[in-house]
Amino acid sequence: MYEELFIAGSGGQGVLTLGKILVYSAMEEGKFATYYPSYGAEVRGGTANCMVKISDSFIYSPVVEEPTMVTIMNMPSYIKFLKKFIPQKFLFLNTTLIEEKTEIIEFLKSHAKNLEIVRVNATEIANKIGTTLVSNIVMLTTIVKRTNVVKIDSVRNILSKIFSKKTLDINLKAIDYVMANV
Amino acid sequence: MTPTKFVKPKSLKQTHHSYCPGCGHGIIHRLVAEVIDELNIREKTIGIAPVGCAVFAYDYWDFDVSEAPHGRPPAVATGIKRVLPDRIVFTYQGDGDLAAIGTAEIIHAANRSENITVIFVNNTVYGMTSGQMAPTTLLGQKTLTTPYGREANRDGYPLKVCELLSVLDGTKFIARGAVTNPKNVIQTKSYIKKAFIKQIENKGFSLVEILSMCPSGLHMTPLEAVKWVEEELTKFFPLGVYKDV
Amino acid sequence: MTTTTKKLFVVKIDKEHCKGCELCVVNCPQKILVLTENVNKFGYRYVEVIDETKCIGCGRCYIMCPDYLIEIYEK
Amino acid sequence: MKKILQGNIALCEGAIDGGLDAYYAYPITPQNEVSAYFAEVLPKLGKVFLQAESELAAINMVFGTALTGKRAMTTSSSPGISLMQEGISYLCGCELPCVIVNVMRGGPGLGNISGSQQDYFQSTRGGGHGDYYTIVLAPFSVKEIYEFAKESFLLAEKYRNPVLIIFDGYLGQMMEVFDTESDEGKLNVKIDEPIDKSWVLDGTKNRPSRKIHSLLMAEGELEKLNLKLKEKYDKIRRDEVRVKFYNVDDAEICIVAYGMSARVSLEAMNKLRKEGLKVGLIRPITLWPFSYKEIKDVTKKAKKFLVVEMNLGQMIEDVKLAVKGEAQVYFYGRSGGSLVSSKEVIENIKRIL
Repeated sequence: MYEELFIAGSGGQGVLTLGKILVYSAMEEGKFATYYPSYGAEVRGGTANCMVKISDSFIYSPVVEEPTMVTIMNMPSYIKFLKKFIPQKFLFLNTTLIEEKTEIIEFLKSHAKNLEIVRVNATEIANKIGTTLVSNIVMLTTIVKRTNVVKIDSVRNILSKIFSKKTLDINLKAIDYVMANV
Repeated sequence: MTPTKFVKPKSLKQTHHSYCPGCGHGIIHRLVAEVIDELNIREKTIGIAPVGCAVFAYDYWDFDVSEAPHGRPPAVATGIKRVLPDRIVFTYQGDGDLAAIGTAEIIHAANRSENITVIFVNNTVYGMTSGQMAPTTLLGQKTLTTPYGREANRDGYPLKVCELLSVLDGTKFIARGAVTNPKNVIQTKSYIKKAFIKQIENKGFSLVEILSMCPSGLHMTPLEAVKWVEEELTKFFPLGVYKDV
Repeated sequence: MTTTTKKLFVVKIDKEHCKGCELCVVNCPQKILVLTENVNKFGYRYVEVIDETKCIGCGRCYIMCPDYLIEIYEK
Repeated sequence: MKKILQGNIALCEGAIDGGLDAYYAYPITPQNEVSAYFAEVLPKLGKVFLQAESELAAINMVFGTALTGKRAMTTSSSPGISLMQEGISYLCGCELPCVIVNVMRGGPGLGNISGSQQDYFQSTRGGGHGDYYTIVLAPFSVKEIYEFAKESFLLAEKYRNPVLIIFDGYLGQMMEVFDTESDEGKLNVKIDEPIDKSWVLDGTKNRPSRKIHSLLMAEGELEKLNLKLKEKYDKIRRDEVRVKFYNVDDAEICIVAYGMSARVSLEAMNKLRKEGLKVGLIRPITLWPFSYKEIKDVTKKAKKFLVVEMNLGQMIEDVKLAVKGEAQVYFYGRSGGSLVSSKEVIENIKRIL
């Protein structure tokens, strides 16, 4: 396998954490994985992003150029990144915060014939579960459920290692909800 | 024949120094050495020599001494003291080293209250490079680079280091002495001793500014230089203890 | 009654390295230090003691000598 | 054991495992994770962490700790390393061991905060004033960053000389899974004689006083030091060159690249090999001393070389010196913090062939 993921949103949406959980989970499964974040003054402007690569063999560059999957969590990122990072397989959109533009959808389809767009009401679902803070986990679970890029049990394992009990509970609740309902 | 207390301290090497006739550095070197001997700390003292006339201080003192880049002795001393906190670490700096190129280092070492002692020699002139203006040069004072006298609107004002550092919470002992006559020398020695004791007691940053003579840089005879420091310099840079907490 | 004997001091001056700055000369309360007309190997006129018996051992010459060339011993 | 670490954090862990005693630095992107990590961890280990007021102060604090024989390190990025050059020159002149890390960003001037390899000249030509060199290590993976940091203190102490570890911001920022138990990336520094510590300043108890200085005014003294340093540098040139070859035996064209450029070039090489093109890769690990002889040997078979860098042509000068006219040397580079892509490298190889 070889997947290149580009994940973008605002700093507060936990997109960097989302990426990190993915690479930790990949490591748990014995895979090669790299993670490369936006950093410094770059993240002050309202958008944060990270690049994740997961593979069965050594990964050369951590920088994503031809993503297989792109995840967009907010409107500024939707406008800013989709021209440059055109997903070849999946595009995940947080529809709570994104108002889709037909010209962007057409542009993407003309450049990626087999693209599947997965629309998730991530922020709203997170709010329903108890806090918008878990919108990244709602999105992550959707990605994992739809693509099997890593196993959901690996994600659960990693979360139990990095989160405190209280944070863990609400995040696991988010995973369970999405696995059952979305 | 029994030695009185007026014999050369152990912490000075037998070497003769190369300072000009009447230069205050020699007196100050000896005072530091005497204090170190009297406090019995020679075996654990590490000194930092500056860039300037005292650059060769490591050839004159008989304890461990290193050089440092111009202005950086407080940073070098910090690097020593942080890993060897039980050693006695001091810097010996001139007015150019401490108050011009090394202003950032001295202020931050003082503000961190690094537990070091600073011996700051102020003779208002850059001796080694042949007598240019120093940050502490008096208004109106003629130097190689202020041939018509220092002017405030062009060159700024003489920098008052003791006054400046005293307002920082990190400084624990700040005093200004002079080496112009026996009384001043004895007083200055007591300041130096107090400064080292502060360090021994882990109280934090201590500094002694010493008004000194640079007859060559001032273009005076040694005795004229003494008179000038006593009569002119001490007016602008009053002697005494500025802080002792 | 006890008789107090006057203490006698030896003033050792390293003339060869003296630079003739006179800081000792002007600070000697007994006025027994003078700058000679002779010069040492460096070409400096150097300081000598003219009447050691008058020395009171106050140490002011030692204190002021920038070249630490003066030492005082008790006889 | 598998582990995942950011390059900057691997550097910290390597330094700690290598016996770091004190760390001083001033913040600058893209290496701020290093200070943050050390600030939290070093005090718990009884080691020194201090945020300096400037890079000038930081390198001189390193100088102070190095004087005592303890293991000191500082890290920065390009503009900060420029400020440190004065101190590095003094460290070399005084023959003090320490480790300096440059997580390179784009320049000149304030440039940008993206990764680059624009400091090759500065790193390999001394950098400051005077006739000196620092040993320059260029890791290309998170594992190598860890291993190099760990062994760099030994290397520095062996020669009483600063060791510079340089890598671009991409390597510093990226996280990567690696195997902690593998021998991959180890420098295997050989210590033939016990490390000499008879010069350290730690108080003159039971021994004569010592002095450390680089000011040598007496006639001939400085030249004597320069010649002594040269002898040391010649020994380093003889014994410490490290370079890695990939498929060079039958290669008709060889890429020469280090750090992140080498990773990208490796990908390009593998893709081109699948197409049947005889491409090899030479990856210098020590940028100083440089692998002149080793590269010259490759010219027996390969007659074309492509130097790939994240600058507009710096290491290419050393490659040209190495091949001594026996092969043609081409260049491809991206500058200003841009990363070369494997696609671009492939295009350039095909253009040359």
